[in-house]
Amino acid sequence: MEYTVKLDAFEGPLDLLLHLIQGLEIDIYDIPMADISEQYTLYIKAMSVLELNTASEYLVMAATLMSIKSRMLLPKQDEQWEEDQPFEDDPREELVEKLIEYRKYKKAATDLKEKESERSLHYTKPPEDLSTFSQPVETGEKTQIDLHDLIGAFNKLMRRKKIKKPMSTRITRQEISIEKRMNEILTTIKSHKTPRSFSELFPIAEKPHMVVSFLAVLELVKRQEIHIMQDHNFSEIMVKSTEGVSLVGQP
Amino acid sequence: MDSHKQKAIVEGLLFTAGDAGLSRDQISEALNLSDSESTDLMSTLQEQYMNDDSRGIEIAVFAEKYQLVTKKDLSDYIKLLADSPSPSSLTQAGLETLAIIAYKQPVTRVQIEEVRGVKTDGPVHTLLARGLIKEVGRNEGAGRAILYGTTDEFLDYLGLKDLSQLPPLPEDLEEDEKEDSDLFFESLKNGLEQKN
Amino acid sequence: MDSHKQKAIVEGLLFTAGDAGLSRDQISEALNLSDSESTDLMSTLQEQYMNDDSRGIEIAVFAEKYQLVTKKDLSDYIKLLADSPSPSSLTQAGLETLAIIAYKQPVTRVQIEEVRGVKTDGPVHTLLARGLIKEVGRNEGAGRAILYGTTDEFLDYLGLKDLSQLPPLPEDLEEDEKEDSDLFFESLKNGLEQKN
Repeated sequence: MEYTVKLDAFEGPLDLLLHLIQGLEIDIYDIPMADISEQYTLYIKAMSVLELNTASEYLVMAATLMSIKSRMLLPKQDEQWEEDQPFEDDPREELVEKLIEYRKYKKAATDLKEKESERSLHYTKPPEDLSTFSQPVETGEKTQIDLHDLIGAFNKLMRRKKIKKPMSTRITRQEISIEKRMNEILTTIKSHKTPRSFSELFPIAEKPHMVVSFLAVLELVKRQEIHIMQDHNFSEIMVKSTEGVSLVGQP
Repeated sequence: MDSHKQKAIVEGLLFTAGDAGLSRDQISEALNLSDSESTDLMSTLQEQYMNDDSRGIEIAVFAEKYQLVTKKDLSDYIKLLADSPSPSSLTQAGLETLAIIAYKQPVTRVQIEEVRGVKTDGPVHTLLARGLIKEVGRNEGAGRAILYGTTDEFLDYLGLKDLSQLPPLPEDLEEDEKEDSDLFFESLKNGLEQKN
Repeated sequence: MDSHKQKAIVEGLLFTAGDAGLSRDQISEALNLSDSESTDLMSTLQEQYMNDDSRGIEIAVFAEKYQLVTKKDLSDYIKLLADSPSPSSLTQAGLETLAIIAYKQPVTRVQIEEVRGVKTDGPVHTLLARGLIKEVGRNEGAGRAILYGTTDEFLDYLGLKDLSQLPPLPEDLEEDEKEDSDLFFESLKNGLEQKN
């Protein structure tokens, strides 16, 4: 198996640059162009699977970085001092502006996501059918339908959560709860002294069961009830209970 | 759990359930109560809603299911509401029903109700009367339920040449992403099988 | 009409309207109240529902419409009994695109792409299909590019009363100011040095 960095991890060249700037703890207003273009090039080389429609955008940015870098290497010309152009333009200025503008909306997207998930905690109900109250209208008028209204109504409907059908009609489907899988997994792990392998936690090769098991593992990690280790890339992932284990670096 | 919290939960659940209602079993399950405890709780609540003059809804029991309904003496006001949208535009219920028929046709009334989660006789009737939908056949099998589809007039109103011009549903757009995650599980499964 | 009766009517009407919601005008009309009277009545009710621990529903205002919704802290109980057929939450690309449209509207696709630095056909398509954005006109001048804006469904989707309730667009305030002045002196210094 070949190791590939998924390009999907970034929303585009600006996102990748922001990631690098943050990772390298660089001042966004004073970007060391040589470092950043080297890092950037390394990254897009590692992304060996370049998707055709986004690859070009990453490559254009690579070229832009090179060009800024070389402009900064040019010896400064003695320029005519003009009233309305008092300072020499920094060749990075345009890029910095773009990065800052993009960062603003990236943050705004996070805010919207918060609103989205908050709103999803409120449940609603469908409107009652009022047609029994009103007389069928026999107007010659055309019914007005707007495509946006139609789509809006449909999406509202899809968003609405429904109470499950009573149990009696659900006999064929076996529900596995994450909570239950979490307990089972914890029991499995705690019943052994040595760490268990990750694949042991997926005993039933059925999609719903595997999904629930996977989510249960994630939740257990989040609650710090289990500890996941891997010696090196592609080696077996091992899982152990955090109970009675003092984490390294902690007093 | 204190009784305030219990009452709040019941109201929230009944509200979400709409006219599908909730059985006593479902209420017991949600609140972790015994059958007799939830029966008691529900009669207390029924009485409370009924006797509170500032409340417009009450708890009714239909076919062994609790559901919220508006109080009878409000029907005049609700009738006003029914008449208030201009006669030439569709209600939210009408739009939803039309959207389901447009995207899922041919479709039976029961199938529409499954998607909407509420009775849909009224809206189907209105849409038929306005010539936006029509019967397009009968379902195979027991019952031979009527199948509905949209009319040419529907396309006309929306200014569409044919149904393929309807904007795609988000589900269709997101299918690609779903396939990706399927692939993920596929390879996870394969990986595990190889290990075993 | 006494205030109890008014409250009962409002509850009944809101219940009937479901997630289609009711505008203030509809409430004023049904109760025969002035706009300010119904605004007052509604804020009193909002507070009452909110503060009553034995109530599981509250009155929200989404897209300028009052609607009943279950209280947030009950979601765990309702989840137990509810299916969630709702479409998945938006992807990062979708959210970024939506944010740009929400704050800069009306805006063309090219303008969105300038901010994001990547092609944005896919996310725009998805947002249209989910009814969160719509075409609001055409740009003047060559090309007459389509302008996009947000919909009422967008407000409802995020639980906002109107666009003014959008969280303020983040500015890198502290950093900005500090760095700006640094830059200013830096370049001033450079400028002076060059001059000499």
